Amino acid sequence: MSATELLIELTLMPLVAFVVGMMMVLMMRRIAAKLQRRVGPPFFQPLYDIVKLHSKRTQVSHGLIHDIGIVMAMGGYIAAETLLPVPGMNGIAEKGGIITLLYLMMIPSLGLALGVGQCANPNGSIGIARALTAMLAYDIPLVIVVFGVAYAAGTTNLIDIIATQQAGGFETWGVTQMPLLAIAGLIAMHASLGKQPFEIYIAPAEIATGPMVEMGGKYLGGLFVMQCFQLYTTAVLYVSLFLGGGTTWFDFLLKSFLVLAIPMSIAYLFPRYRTEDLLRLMWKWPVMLGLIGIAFVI
Amino acid sequence: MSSIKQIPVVEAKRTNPLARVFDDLVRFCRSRSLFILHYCTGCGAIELPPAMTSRFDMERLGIQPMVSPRQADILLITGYVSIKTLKRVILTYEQMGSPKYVIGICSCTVNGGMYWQSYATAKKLDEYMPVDLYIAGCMPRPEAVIEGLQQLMDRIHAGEANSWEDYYRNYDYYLGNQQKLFGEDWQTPTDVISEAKHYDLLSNGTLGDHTRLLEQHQKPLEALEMRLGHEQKEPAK
Amino acid sequence: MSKQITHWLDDLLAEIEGIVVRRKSSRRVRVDVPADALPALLELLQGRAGYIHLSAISCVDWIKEDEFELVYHVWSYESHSLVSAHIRIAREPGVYLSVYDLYQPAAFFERDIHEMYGIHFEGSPNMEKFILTEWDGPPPMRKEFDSEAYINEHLSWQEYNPEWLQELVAEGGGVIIPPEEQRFSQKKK
Amino acid sequence: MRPENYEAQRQPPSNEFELNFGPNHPGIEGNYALKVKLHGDVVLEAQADGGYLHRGFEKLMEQRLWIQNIALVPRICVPDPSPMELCYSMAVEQLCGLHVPQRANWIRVMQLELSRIAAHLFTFGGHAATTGMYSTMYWGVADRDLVLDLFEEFTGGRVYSIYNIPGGVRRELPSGFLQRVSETLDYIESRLPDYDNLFFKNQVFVKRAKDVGVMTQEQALAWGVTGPNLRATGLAFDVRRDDPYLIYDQLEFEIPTEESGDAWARTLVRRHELMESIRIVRQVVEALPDIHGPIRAPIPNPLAWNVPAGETYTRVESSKGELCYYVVSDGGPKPYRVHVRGPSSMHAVQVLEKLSVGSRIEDIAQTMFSLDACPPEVDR
Amino acid sequence: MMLTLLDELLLFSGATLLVALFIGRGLAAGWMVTILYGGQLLALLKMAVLGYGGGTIASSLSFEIMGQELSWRFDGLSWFFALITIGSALLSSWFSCGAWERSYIRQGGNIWLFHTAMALNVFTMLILLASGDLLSLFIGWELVSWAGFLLMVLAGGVATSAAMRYITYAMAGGMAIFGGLALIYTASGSLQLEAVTTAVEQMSGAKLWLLVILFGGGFGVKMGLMPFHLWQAPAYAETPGPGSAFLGAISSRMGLFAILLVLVKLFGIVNIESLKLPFTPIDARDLLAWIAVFTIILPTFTAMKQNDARHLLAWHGIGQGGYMLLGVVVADAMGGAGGLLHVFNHATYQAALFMAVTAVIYRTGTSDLNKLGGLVVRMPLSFVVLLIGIIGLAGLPPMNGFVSKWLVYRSLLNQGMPLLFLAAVIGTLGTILSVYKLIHNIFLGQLRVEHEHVSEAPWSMMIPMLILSAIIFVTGLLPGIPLEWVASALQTVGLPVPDHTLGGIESASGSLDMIWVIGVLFAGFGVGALVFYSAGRSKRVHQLDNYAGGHFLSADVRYQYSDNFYAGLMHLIGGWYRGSFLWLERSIRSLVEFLSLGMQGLYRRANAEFYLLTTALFVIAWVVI
Repeated sequence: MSATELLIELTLMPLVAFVVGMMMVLMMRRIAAKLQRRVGPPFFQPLYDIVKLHSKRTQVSHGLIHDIGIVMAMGGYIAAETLLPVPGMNGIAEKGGIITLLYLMMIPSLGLALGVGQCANPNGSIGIARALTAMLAYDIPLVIVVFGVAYAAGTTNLIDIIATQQAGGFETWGVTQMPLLAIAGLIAMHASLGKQPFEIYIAPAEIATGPMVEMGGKYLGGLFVMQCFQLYTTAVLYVSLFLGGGTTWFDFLLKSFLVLAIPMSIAYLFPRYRTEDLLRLMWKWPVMLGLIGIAFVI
Repeated sequence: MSSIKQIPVVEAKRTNPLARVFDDLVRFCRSRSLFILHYCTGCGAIELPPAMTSRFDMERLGIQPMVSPRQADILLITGYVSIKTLKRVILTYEQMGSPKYVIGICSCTVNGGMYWQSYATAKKLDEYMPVDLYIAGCMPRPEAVIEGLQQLMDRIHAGEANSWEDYYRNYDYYLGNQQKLFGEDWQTPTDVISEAKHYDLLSNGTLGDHTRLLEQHQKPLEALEMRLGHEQKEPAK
Repeated sequence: MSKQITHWLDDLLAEIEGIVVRRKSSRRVRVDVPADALPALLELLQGRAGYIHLSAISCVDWIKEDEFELVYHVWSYESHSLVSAHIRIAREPGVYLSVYDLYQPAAFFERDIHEMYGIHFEGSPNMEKFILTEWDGPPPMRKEFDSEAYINEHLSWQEYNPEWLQELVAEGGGVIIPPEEQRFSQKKK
Repeated sequence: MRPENYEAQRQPPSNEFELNFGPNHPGIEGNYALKVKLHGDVVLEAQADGGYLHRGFEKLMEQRLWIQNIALVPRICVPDPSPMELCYSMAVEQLCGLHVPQRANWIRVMQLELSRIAAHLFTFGGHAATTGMYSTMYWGVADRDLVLDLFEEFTGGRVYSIYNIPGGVRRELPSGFLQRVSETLDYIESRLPDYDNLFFKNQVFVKRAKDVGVMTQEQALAWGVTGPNLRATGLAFDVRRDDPYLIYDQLEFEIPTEESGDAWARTLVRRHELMESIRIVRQVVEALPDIHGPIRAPIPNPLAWNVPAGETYTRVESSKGELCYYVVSDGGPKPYRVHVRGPSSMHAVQVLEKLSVGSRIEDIAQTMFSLDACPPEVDR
Repeated sequence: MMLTLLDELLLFSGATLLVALFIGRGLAAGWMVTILYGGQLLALLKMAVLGYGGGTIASSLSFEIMGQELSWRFDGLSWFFALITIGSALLSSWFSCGAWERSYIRQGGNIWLFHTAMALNVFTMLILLASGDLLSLFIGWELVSWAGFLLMVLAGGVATSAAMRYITYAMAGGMAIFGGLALIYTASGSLQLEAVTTAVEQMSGAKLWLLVILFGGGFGVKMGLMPFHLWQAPAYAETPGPGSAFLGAISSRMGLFAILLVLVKLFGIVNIESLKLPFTPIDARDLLAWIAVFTIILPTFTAMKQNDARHLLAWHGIGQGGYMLLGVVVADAMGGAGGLLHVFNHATYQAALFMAVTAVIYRTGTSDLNKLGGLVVRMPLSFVVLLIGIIGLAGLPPMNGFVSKWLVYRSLLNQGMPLLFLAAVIGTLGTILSVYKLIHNIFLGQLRVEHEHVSEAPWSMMIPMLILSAIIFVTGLLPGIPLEWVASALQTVGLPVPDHTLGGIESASGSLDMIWVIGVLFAGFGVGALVFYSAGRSKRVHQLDNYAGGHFLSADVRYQYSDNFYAGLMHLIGGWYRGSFLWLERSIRSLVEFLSLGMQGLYRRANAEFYLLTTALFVIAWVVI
């Protein structure tokens, strides 16, 4: 592959991720609206929000780290997108593999944690403490799942993982080969999205939206962008691990949206857990399912 | 009739058509995405949940409630503001990010409403902060609130909702009224004057007798800038 | 409520000296006692008659008599009746005993009366301001506090004089009353 | 008098930190504040801070005519204003010795119970929202709006109806109104299973709300807790039954209780009360067509109405608990003294402070909303 | 006699020690010692060929004691460890010169003893690393133990008791090693390294088990493996700043070196794997792996509860040791490389972290995490160093810790060890949590009023920290550099070597190229920054201009959320901190005390016949068994 092609891919992949991510945000808000018997926001609402937030005159900052945190939050995901193969574009997926991808996906939240930390707001700090705790909760089933998939495929290279799944059609998909892992992965994915009942770190009534408390203007805008990326990355990762990636853009996007619609439809029917209940849940069922799943794989 | 002189808005110098398109886009997005601050200052707040929830669903207009003043664009003063609340309202208003809009809901914000005799409520909201829009009524129905918000959206789109600039341009006037009510040593943590400088909105009305009084009384709360110097004095033992 | 209980309550209350009992309805009893007998009365009511619920403490400022009237409303969940014990204390210095040790809800009412009337309750757990923490005027509920004067001094009103009204006035119509006349018409009489 | 202090030289060396809940906080009902001192996420000390909604009602009422105050009183409690009007009207009626016609009493009961339904729907919504369950809030508030539509139709005001006046009610019911009332009740009743599934039987919610803000019956009695909060500790006390007013002694209704005294029990009591209120309104709807007569006793010229001197203490069961008015007249055109004892003056201050201590940061909001504390009642 | 390169190095090191010993009180002593460390480093670099697959360099020094030949030599493994030792000594010593030294003296510290102890530590460690047979290994081991004790005991007070605890453990460990040596000697009649191989061949399973336990336990004590980890954290934490940086960086890795040398190189992982635990499917290698994993998890989660920055870091030092052992025990190409690379990486970031914390202590006088906060605006460079350090410690890209942990994970994945993998990840997640607490409570959050006049640490402290940060980043970007040395060390101990490039690892089952990953990451940051900074200038505000539920914040109130930082987590796992190991330690101690009391009583009371009887009984028992 020529350097130009690679460069184009590396540029396109985050861009596509952002656009699709905005549509996912829209879908999320529309699903919420439907469940709450509302109309929901207009089609371009996520874009309006992001443009508006970036165009605010006041950009209140508590210091350089506050800025850098947002940059890291956006940049980490932009980098992560290039490791996530999509139909027709592999980016640098073979250079990193899935473990690196998982680690890169942590960088945004840790960057955000730094930024929030500098805001000197106890609400934000509590939010971050809870967010990290939630990460501890859902990453354990997630790594079990990733281990299982990578072990079954014999590689950590996402391109190969997708290729093995696509080899034999539906029968070789991860979800048919490793249904238990797929279920555990879905739960872990739901938790990683931070929606109810796992929404412990936003919790407006408890800690007044936690990490977002001092974020306004482009800072909040950065978080909105990050949310687009987050939804996209999570959904696409799941599709790549269990639903055989995508051969065409159409089925790829269809799978991604459908897979994301599952946690979204559940989320608005639940209150949030307490932190320890979340931990207990995540460490019990998905871990158990995942380990049994791995036992089948090995 | 506001007693503040309207400062003539200088026409934008940009003639680049692309820039105009961009400005228009920005204004459009601003008008289509409004975050309301979740602050129930008074009894009118009871009509906001209906306006936001399933029946009237403000989200279809791009209006969402937000918790922290940093995130919000609109400060809805829902009804009377007691003096204790007014302090918080001003604090919150100054913490909000510009462009910000204030909507006075309920008659009480216009003129004290039925609490005109009350020693505890402020009567005239626009003495203390610039108000973009009043929605009168006691209390206005959700439809009226939404109608008012739509008017505000139109004005934002037209680029007319600039009351927030007025706060910086006439800070002395607003500060004076605040000092009259809260006492001379009144100070919010936000340094409005330096912000006015930051936004290039410093004008004749920004500084005056009242800001001088503020400077006498205040403990300056300058931002804690990063300091690289090593040769500072040793930590106090 | 049977007659027996009524008599029993009357007998019980008769133990207090200087008491005047008036039965207003089957469930309402008004009791007037001297100020120093109130703790004993409340103790009696709470301990022996089951009046365990302090519904409210009301304060009335009888400025002409130069007295505060404190009314303790206590309710019995057993006999379903409410006793209102009235006492009067001197306006100056305005000090009375707290009944917090008998009734915990008294803490709020006494605190409230303290900031609204300036009556100090000895032994109340918290006499700090609650509602008027940022108020430096006199206790506002006292009759001598003139809130209208205070408002005139500190606050101002919107002038309502829209163009259409001006036009109307110019044509000889419309009704324009200056705000001060409009609002304080009662006072000027 | 200054709320802020920017001039400290040192900070306390302790490991505790302070967090301000409110006044601008979604975990606080209305404009109210709770200052908490925390260690980790456990509250060590909680201090309620009210007065943000203080308007000096009691002072204002002394300055206005008896009839003018009718417009003022509902504003004391925004989510549930009707009992305020009624309580004040009853006080004036007692002072004047006015005899209220039966039909007016029945209509008043209907208004009160509809108001209770609206308030309870709102409260569930609030409690649900504090736990992150926004769908219940969206539904609850939207369904409450239908009740407000009824209010609008027969009183003219969605929220503040100003419908009860001393002597009776302000106007006759519109034609076909009772039909619409029962339709709305049918609708709300048909929604209740949905609420149950979504909210009351939701295991996550039950887990969240159980054992939060627990008070025993002894504590509740000692702290002056009333209303649903008291009933949630197992004491079946209701002013409507035990100190009846209007025509409640002619109606059939149960007093639901729960034993555990926690946030869950309190919300569950409200949910059962909602059913009882629907039952009461149905009885009224059934009986009202047969009760004829005036809706208002004649009153003197309201602008020159000197209410005879005297004092009275009226009690009403509002949706939050025991609501009392102590009204003193010196025979003049204005009340000499009106003291409003809102139920929340106990719940939002002492009880909330006491229940918060030792609880966790995530439960403060739940405690407040499950107590259904209404700050304007406290601040007045 | 020709001086070999190793002789040069040892001489240099000895000279450093002498200089510190004799002119250590002088003003410029610190600088002089530092320069000499630099000289040692140069001498070591002259042996660089060792790091790139060279053979061994013997010392011309050798003895014969009691028929045992004592010799010293350097190979790839020794060189790798020596590089870390001297590098961390150089930077720690540099750090200690100047400002820190002055404040240390002002606070009544003995700077002479400090420099001497440091130099002694380095010297003894080099001797240990150079040991050419088991006896010299043992001698070096004891020397290192006592030298470490000297450094730990420096601060006095709490440090003394921590050091006493350390030396108790170390002596017990030394006894175990001595026992092991005796076993080997009886089996093969020699203490040369080759003797072990012969001994292993001759021995029965049970004896081999005993040997593994004795050596593993003995060396494990130094490494702080479970259950011998209790001494380490307080001992390292209470050592004066640069000392703890040095100790944290390398000291306990001597245990790993010895394990590599004896258990891996001489026993061979295969032999260890053949040792089955009776009645279970577990073999000795699994046992070691599980010990490693528990060493990762438990100390990491203990670290999370620490309220003192130094203790927190020291506990992490124990936990990270687990990764090294885990990688080595997995013993495939990636695992071995990961484990050894982690030694290097850990040394860099741990030293940087301890130095950053020491800088904070230097400026504020405390390392109590509840009494700090918001210092980023006053000590931004220290913040950057700490940030880079914790990213490395947490094993996140783009710092070097990521590479070594990635290797360990990959080896576990390749070998199909899900539980170990999971446990390793849990350790990493726990590390992330606990290091965020560290950086948040020191540098982020509310700046305390009394710290408003604090300033950045002086350059004499800053430069070594920045150098370390640069190393952390560069070896993260180009892990090929240290991997080359690691490869050489792996060859020495007979472990397979992974295919490595400058940017990482080549593998058919998924490779890693840090240059790309970091390149993309920074490109992402760049794009993010472009979006972010194109959106209008920020206005900085004071920390009291903050959302507090609409309230006014005041300067006299503490708003910093620091204590019990992960309260929600602790509601679940708080009850799991039972202090079982402390309990174990205490009960063993009281048992020993009780026994010794009993012995005292015996000595005081009993008569000669009794002694005779007991001795006879013991002898009979011994013979019978």
